[in-house]
Amino acid sequence: MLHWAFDSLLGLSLLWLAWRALTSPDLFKAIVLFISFGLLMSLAWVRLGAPDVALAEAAIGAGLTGALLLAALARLESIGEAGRQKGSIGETGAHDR
Amino acid sequence: MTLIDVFSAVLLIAGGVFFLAGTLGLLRFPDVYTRLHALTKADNVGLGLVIAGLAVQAQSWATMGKLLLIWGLVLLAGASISHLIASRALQRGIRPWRR
Amino acid sequence: MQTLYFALALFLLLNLVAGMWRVLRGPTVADRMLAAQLFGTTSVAILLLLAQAENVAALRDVALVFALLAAVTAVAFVRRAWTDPETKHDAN
Amino acid sequence: MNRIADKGWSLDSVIPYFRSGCLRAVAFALIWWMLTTGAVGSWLVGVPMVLIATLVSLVLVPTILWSPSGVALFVPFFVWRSLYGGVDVAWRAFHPSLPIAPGLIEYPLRLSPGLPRVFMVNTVSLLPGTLSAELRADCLKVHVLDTRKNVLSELMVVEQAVARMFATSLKNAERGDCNEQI
Repeated sequence: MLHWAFDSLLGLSLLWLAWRALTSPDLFKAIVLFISFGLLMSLAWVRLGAPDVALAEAAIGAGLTGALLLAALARLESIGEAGRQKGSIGETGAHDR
Repeated sequence: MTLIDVFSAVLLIAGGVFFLAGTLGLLRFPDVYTRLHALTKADNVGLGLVIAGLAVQAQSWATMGKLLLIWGLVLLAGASISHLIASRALQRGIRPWRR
Repeated sequence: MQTLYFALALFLLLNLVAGMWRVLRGPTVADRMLAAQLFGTTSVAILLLLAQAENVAALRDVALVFALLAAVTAVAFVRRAWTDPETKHDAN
Repeated sequence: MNRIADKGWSLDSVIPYFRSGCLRAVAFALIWWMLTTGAVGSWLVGVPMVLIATLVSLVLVPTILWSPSGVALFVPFFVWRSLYGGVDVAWRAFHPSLPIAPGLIEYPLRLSPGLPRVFMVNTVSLLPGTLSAELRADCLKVHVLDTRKNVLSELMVVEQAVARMFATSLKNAERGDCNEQI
């Protein structure tokens, strides 16, 4: 019963996270959602009985790719800043305060 | 249930309460800095209690050591990250919330 | 004991899902990053509980990697993604 | 070992390296033992790794002064205070009216720069109600969860404990650098 609840909650939040990450217009939010997705995906691999895949998913999926995406976003923003005064690419994150 | 089981269960449940406090703090506190307070302290204490609860059940000394190593790493990472984020937030000019 | 481990793991997962609200809501980028940080710590606890419940020692290694990688992403965030000099959006 | 070779091989200059090298090798071996949970076969890789880690750490951070009694006093102090910190912040998060009054204060550091200072900054973030926000020159900006409490005396106690652990003395505080703008 508890296994069931745990697994279905995990699966549902994975689907929901994937959907939000794909549809989010705010790039930074999408990246953070992707990182959380990687963490939960790793938990899902654990539940599927594959700790080695979980290890790879945590290291590559959540950690490395997350860091690379963040660096890429910073690069995108600086290109956007240099190319124009006010535009659309650079407007992520901090904006909606 | 043996005495050790009861002791470990108490520690685990207390750890869960601290995790709940961390999440509540993250949701309720008004700005970045106060949320950092909630995260670093409540979560690290929560993880510490959970790890203590598991460590008293550990089969070997090495496993216990590994659990403590994980706690130490999370502690170190949490403290330095919260300092990094807070200092960068100050640099960026995010004002602390005042009542 | 097994039941307690699983119940607690489920409870922590619920906490994690509740923290998702902060990722969606913001308001600043740092808030979103903080929430991801919370996920890291919580998943470490969940993994350790599962390791004990199912008696799989390898899960402790996964937890160790989680503990290390939370730091990597957060440092990448502070050093790279949060460096643009304009402060006017946040300064109000 | 390059650093040692540069300075010449007098016995006096080698002995402290040798001592901290041995200590660190033991510490790294302990970590390896924990990581592999005591698997005997892993020492084939483990022994070279421990030696390499020791050499690299000696080149990067030559010597750290620390006192065992200071560490023995610091650990229970830290565990107790951080537990209290968790209870404190949990109570505030659970309380319906959210009893917080946050603010920034500046604390003039008396610790010597380098490792003791970094250690202090990290410790402060885990203690009740304080979060180190910015370290500049001799001044530590601390974000406080409740400004109605006396945080300064607490910080002084922490600083004293850290100084005792690293076997250094505190210099006199110069308030010139702090208090300029809050």
